[in-house]
Amino acid sequence: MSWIKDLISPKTRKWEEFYRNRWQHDKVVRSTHGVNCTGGCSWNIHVKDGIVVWETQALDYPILDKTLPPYEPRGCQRGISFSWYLYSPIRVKYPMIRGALVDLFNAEKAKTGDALKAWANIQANPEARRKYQKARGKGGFRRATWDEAKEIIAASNIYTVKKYGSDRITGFSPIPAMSMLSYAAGSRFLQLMGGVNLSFYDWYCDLPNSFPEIWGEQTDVAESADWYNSKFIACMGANLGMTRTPDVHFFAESRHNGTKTVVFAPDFNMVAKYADKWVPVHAGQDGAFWMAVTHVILKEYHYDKQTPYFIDYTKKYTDSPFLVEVVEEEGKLVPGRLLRAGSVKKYKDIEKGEWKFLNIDSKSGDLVCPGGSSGHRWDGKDGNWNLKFEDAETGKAYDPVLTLLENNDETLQLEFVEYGKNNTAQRGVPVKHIDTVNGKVKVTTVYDLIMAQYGVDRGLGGDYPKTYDEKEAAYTPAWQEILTGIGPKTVLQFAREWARTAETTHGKCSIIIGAGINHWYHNNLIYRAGTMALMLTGCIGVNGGGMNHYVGQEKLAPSDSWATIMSGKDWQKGVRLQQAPIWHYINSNQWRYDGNQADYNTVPKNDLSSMHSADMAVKAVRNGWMPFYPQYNKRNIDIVKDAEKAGAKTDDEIKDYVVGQLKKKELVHSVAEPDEEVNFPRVWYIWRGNAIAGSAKGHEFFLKHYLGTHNNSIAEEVADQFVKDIKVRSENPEGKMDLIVNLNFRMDSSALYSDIILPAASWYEKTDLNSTDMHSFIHPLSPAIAPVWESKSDWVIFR
Amino acid sequence: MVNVPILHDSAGEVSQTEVKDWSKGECEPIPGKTMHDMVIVDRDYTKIYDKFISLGPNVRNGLAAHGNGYQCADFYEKMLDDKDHLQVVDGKVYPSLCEDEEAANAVLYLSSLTNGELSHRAYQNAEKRTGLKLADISEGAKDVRINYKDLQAKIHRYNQSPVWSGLMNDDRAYSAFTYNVERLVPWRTLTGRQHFYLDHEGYIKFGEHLPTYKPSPRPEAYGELRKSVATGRAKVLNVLTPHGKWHIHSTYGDTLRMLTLSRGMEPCWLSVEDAAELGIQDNDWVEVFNDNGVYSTRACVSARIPKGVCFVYHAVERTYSTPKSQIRGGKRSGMNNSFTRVHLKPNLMVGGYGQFTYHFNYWGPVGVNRDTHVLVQKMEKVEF
Amino acid sequence: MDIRSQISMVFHLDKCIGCHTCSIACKNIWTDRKGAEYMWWNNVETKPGTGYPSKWEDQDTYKGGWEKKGNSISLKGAGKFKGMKSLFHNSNMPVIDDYYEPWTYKYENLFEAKEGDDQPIARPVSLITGEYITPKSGPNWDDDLAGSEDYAKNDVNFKNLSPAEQEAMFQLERMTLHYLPRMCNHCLNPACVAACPSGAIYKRGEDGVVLINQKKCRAWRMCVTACPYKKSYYNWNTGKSEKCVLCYPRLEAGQAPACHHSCVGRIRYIGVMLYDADKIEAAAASNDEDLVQNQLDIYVDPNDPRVIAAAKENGIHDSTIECAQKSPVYKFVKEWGLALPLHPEFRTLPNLFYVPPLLPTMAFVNEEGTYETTSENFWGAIEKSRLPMGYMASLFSAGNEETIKTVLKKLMAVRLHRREETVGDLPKEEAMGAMKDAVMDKEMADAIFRLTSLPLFDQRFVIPPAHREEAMEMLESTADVKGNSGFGFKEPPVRGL
Amino acid sequence: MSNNFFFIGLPYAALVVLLVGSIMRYMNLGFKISSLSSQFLEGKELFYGSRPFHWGLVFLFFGHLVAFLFPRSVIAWNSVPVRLLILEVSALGFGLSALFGLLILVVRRAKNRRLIMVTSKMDVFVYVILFTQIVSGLWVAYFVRWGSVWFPAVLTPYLKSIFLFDPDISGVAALPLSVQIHIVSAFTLIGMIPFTRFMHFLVYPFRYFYRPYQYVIWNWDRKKIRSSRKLVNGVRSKNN
Repeated sequence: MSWIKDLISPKTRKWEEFYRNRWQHDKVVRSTHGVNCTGGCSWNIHVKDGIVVWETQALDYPILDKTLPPYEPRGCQRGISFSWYLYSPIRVKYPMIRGALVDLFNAEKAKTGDALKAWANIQANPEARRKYQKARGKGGFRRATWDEAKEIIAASNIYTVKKYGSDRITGFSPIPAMSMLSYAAGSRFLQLMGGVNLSFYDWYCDLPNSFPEIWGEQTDVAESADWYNSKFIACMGANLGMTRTPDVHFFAESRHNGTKTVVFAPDFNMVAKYADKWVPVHAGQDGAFWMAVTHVILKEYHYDKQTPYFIDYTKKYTDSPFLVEVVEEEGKLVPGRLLRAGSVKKYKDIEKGEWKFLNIDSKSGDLVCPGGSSGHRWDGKDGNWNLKFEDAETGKAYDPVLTLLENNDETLQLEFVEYGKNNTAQRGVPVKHIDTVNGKVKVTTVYDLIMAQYGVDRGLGGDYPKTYDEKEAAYTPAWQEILTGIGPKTVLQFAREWARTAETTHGKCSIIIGAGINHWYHNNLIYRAGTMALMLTGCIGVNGGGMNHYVGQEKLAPSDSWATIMSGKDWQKGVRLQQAPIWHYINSNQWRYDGNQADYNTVPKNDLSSMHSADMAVKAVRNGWMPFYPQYNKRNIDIVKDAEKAGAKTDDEIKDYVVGQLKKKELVHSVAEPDEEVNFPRVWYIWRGNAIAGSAKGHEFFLKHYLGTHNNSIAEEVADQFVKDIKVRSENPEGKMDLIVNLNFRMDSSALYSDIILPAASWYEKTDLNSTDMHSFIHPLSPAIAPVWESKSDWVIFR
Repeated sequence: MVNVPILHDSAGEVSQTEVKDWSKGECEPIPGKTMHDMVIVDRDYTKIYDKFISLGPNVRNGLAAHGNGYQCADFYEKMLDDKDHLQVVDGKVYPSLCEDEEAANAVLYLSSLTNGELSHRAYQNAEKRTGLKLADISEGAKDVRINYKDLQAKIHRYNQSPVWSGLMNDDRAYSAFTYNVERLVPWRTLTGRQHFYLDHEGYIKFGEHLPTYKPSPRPEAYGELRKSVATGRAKVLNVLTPHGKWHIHSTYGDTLRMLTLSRGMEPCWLSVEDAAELGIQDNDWVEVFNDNGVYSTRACVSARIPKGVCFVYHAVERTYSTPKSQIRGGKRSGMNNSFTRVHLKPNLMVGGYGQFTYHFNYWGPVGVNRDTHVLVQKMEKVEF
Repeated sequence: MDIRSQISMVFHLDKCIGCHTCSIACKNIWTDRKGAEYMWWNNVETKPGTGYPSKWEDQDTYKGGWEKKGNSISLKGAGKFKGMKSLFHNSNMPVIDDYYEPWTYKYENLFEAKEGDDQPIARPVSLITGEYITPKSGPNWDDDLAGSEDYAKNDVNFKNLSPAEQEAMFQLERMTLHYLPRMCNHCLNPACVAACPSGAIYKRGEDGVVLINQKKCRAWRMCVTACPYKKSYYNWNTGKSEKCVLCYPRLEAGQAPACHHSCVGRIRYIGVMLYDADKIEAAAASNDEDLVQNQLDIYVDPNDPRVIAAAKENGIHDSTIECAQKSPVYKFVKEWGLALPLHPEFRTLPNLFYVPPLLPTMAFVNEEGTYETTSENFWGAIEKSRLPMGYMASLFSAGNEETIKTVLKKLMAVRLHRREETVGDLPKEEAMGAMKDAVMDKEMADAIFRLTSLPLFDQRFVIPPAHREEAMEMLESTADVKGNSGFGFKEPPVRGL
Repeated sequence: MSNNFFFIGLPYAALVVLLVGSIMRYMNLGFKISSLSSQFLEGKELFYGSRPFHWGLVFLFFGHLVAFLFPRSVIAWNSVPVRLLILEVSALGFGLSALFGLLILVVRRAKNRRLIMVTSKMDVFVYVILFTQIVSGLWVAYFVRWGSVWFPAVLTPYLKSIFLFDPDISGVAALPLSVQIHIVSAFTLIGMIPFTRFMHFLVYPFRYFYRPYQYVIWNWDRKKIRSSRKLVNGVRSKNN
């Protein structure tokens, strides 16, 4: 018998239509997913018989540089599951209102015949208020009509504006880039009404504070195709396989193009699998590893060998050559402020002299004032805000001195503190004497301070480590071992390979970093530690280099036009954009459970560093550092009316009046008295996000203090021992919010705990735009089908 | 009256050289300088709808982002030529934003990223500010106009624009700050350079002026385990809540697909050593709790997890598979944010100085949560 | 020579993310319905682990695949007499609990719950019985578990490792995991076809896709037993077995199968292989150590004039031969020798080939008791890769470790060559030596690099035209088909009485 | 009258329905022909039910068939009492085996929720008819003994008469009620074949034993040039 039996029978195979029929569909529409995943993937939505049946990835990405892998296909296991939601039993199909509330409202409305009065009566009756607040999250939803839902919402808005002011109406929606029009819809509505937008990037802990610190930039990172250009990738706190699923192929593909990959993660995770080396640093201790890496780089590639590329780069693009005053504090010499151009004779009359800074020219030894500083940006003159090696005031070319090592007036022993093992060291720093209008000052360069801070012994005397093996001396490879659990040899090999690659390729080493790092209390320091290694090896601003932070889909590409539309600035100035972490910390009363940060934050002792965070927030609001809405313990319109009554005519006079009231403490910032009823936030719109659960740091406190429903917290109040400025009321208010409105396509935890749920169109049912950090395309969200059941797009709902 | 903090990319960057508090009498309160500013706004509550659906006239004054601006009045006028997409407010005509697609097209038409002429103008402006030659970057793309239908038809790469710091000429991959490095455009910082040294007075006082290392807050000082009492064998673990494989935050986590491919819920991952110590087997029910709250789930025991930490991939929904807590009196147990509480890092609130100035989502303390510690113990009784 | 054409696949495991997008692409289109909900025609497993269905690789239990009998082979657990005598009850057949009981949630409760004193909840309920259940297993239950007592320790591939090697897989310094996406192998010697009493399972002549005729299947379920990969599934609702159809409706339209299309790690390749069907029986009956090589020998060079002539003789379409010449699979499998079959010892001659993964370098504990990961050379030696060579050999080469080493050396040589080209910071002899060692020149290294790193969609998927018109012509006028296509009434796949 | 109905009408109706019904079902509803195995949902108890049940029935079926086809041989075999006893006892044994199996199958199906979900009304009917058939068979075997002796004498002629379209029911009309029930239930069973899972024994895969292992199906013969006018099913183009 032969092995194979052949049969020619098209009839036998006619059954194959069984599966062929399934594949047939009626149309394919391009859309994407408005979810904060950073993927920003283009999808083909397949429609059959008038319903969405499945989705497949689009393939028509433009090819970038031919030497780069293409973007296709993009889209992960989560995205490809989205069509499940459309017709699933968790879909919100109709407006829903909590029964306890709707009963009260209808009863009051029947009594008064007026929605606004009905709402006012409910709010005036503590028992009634308590009744529906306690029911939050506990079932009892009723299907409502759009008209019923809108009536209650409108009544609550008008009531709040009239009684307390519009800044008691708040909205939370995260990450506009994922569906920017839907975001803009609610925010335009709120801002035109005088309401408040809560920020999200910082609240989600996605904002890397080190970016503003180092670059004055919220976040700016490489698109994922650029990973491929990198020749050495250190990945930390970012589980690329999990969270950059459509991008990780660039990482894998770069390996086969000769790139080395090192993954830092406490656990062996999806991306560790891709690593050439997996370095399981103790959770949260990555900063120590990088401090040691930079120690080695500075010693071997900046001092022992002055790598030309590194030195040039550092000089040109960093603040290294800028002069810093050495000051005396409690008998010790420490680094102080940058030397201001306006403080030396040569530049004392220049515009904004206190915001311009100084270098020393290596040829002449003279002080120079390079352009590009914030003083140059805001001095009203054009043309001198640049990085040219030119004295912006005189136009003369110069070459900055990076270190005073060879040209100094003396070496001083400055004090440096290492917080890890709590060691204080006196280390020699080269210093020059400069004559200023305030007398002689001693200065050094930022570069010299960095060398001293990292403990690079350049023969200046003091407590410098002599070898890499010194365990107590900051920041040697041996020092980091106990903190990270990683041996010093690993640090050494890493640092040398890193520097060698950067030197050979002129900066093609990169760090991919994410939430795993950014969510630590000291995230900014850990980021800075890694960024130092990048900057010192010239890896920033280079293809294949970069501090590539991906946490949250923050890049709203067309932000210039969008920002105006979302904030209603096309009609009016003055927007209320609130820093959410402070807002929640204060309003959800979490500050009352917080001890003094000085007890868990490692800080030197002084007036500022010993403040409770709540007091710091009050200070920040007063000083104009941070916003806070509600603004005052009085309706804003009434304040203006009072000012006018008092004779104020112009805007400036009104402002003067307010300043006077504040000084006299007749008027108090809401942030300073958050527990007074007049300062409660009242109405909360939540759309495109899971504000009560998924993103609610301190969720149980939200349930308690915002919602007034059951919670499982047993936390103890401790703040009253520490706070000085913020007023602590003896009772701790619960259930501050009058109404919570949630726009949603699914019954998530926030919807479950809201008073009113409005059925929102999903991502295959509306028109919108989407952009991301991960690539340079803008994708549409498109209505493959009309919004299902009674749902509507966010734009239409807020309209 | 709208309070406005001192803003980034504004002259407010050069307002406070030192930390002084007017409320303590250390200086005079000067709006916009030593304290926040105030803006007086006229708001007609009967016109909100009309304004919502039409694009207001202030667009004529130009648009900007990240300190880079351009004029676009002519494009605004052109929008008014499109008679099919107009709104009338108080007898005046405005471009319509009534429909979703009109809003989409307004964004695309007026953005330097999708309108090449506007990108070019933005670079020309940057040339003026910096005294550098920059407008050549956008020269070739002046004719680009991308609208919503274009995006549906095919995938478009957007223009480069000074709003963003990467150069994208010649199909080059976007990498941040290449514009600064290659074109010598300053960073928007105090010195215009990348900062090693942060000399804000607040930073010096908090000891973060130089790059440094600071240890994570210790759980006893953090104070989230003061009142919690274990009722069985329990252990204090550092709970990490990384992004998970089966959800994007909480979305998708409740889909049948993701729940089927995972374990039907978000488990608590434990190391083999810790699990053994606690008498917990893979798939046992456990409670993860501290003073803030409790999350009840099942254990996932694996050698890939190091000792001393446990993982609960965020963000859990409390809508499915969550039993009642045994440790907190039998009410429905919460989710991963139940054991978190906000701790703000104060030096991230400083402002009024260079890059340390407020902008929405740009500056301020962040909602950290990695330093959270919990007790983990086996759950003997499971009730829904 | 009996030359036939076969659609074959390569999965580059070094690039696999383990994301399961492939699995869901498939599920959405093919198995999102009653009776099929537990089926994952395409699934992804974490290795080490027990997989889905649990311990599917253990043929002592499931008796799948073929066994060598002298110069020939016979089915291990199914077959003519063995199969027929267990028709009334098949002891080797997995039951649903070996997979998992599919479940959903009472989501409605969140909407419908009356106001109460606690939060309502959506509890899991069985998709079969509708009763409350607590899921205890799933299609991916040991996902990312790696070193775990309950799963990894029961990995069948551990059986040839020494106890020390096994223990090492649970130490932080040495542990690892990688992913294994699996689907039907559309084998050259399919055990399911051989085991089907009804003759419902067949290979398609033109492309080798293995299908279960849904009209002819009688639920004897011998395919479920016979398939050693457990990629034939019984639909408990319709009473029909089903399996991966390689998305033939998409293939016929020139599209890649949904799982391939959606592979966001870009690990997948598809292409035509020409093979000599006369060699099947002998190759399948090879000794274990020769299995891989003898299977590879079945595939013939599509550029060889004799092969082309023989192919034409067998009526293989010119367009198919052209595709075979461009086949990325041929390059990976034959030209470069980088891709290997999964468990060749099952002797079904699978057509899905895997490039084994390079894994992180092993680490060690230093004298201070802390973790060190350093290496003498830039990337670390292959021998010091975290996964024991024996484990990999158990998966891909029927235990032949040399085969695995050769592949990994080649992968590393390509990396070294590219490092030399793009950076040049390593000693020149390192790259040259590695290439020499891997018997590879620069052209080949570049070609491997390009197809690994830079391929565009149509380079990864070279799909032969289906020439459906020729098939239609047999039964009705193609012009009629054009006009009639899609008209008529469709029957839902409802269970018989 | 009722005898005519039960022993003439019913058998013919059953046979016609069997013939026409199963052919039609096979041709038109191929998808719905399946043994509808439930081993996948429950495998352990099935072992104790299915095997004795099926093997019991298989032997009984062939026993009846042999008795029908070769009545003389059976009679000859039975001429020795020991042989008769062996035959009768083993038949009883198979009957008991089938009953035992069926009871397990029924209990298994009734108590297992998964199986209830895949149990149709026709399945219940199948159980009832099988139960009737087996119990009546056992009843006959015990109370109307030596069936293998009287079957060739009484039933074979009756069945033969049916198949020869010359029905003679005189013999069966005189049989005890239990035997009549057994016969009626048998024909009912036959008639129900096209409408129940009984279909599966009509498609028993005998061909499997003599086909090669690998099975390849082509849509067309590529070596031949085909005339578009010569369609396989003889249908010509209606268009153009």
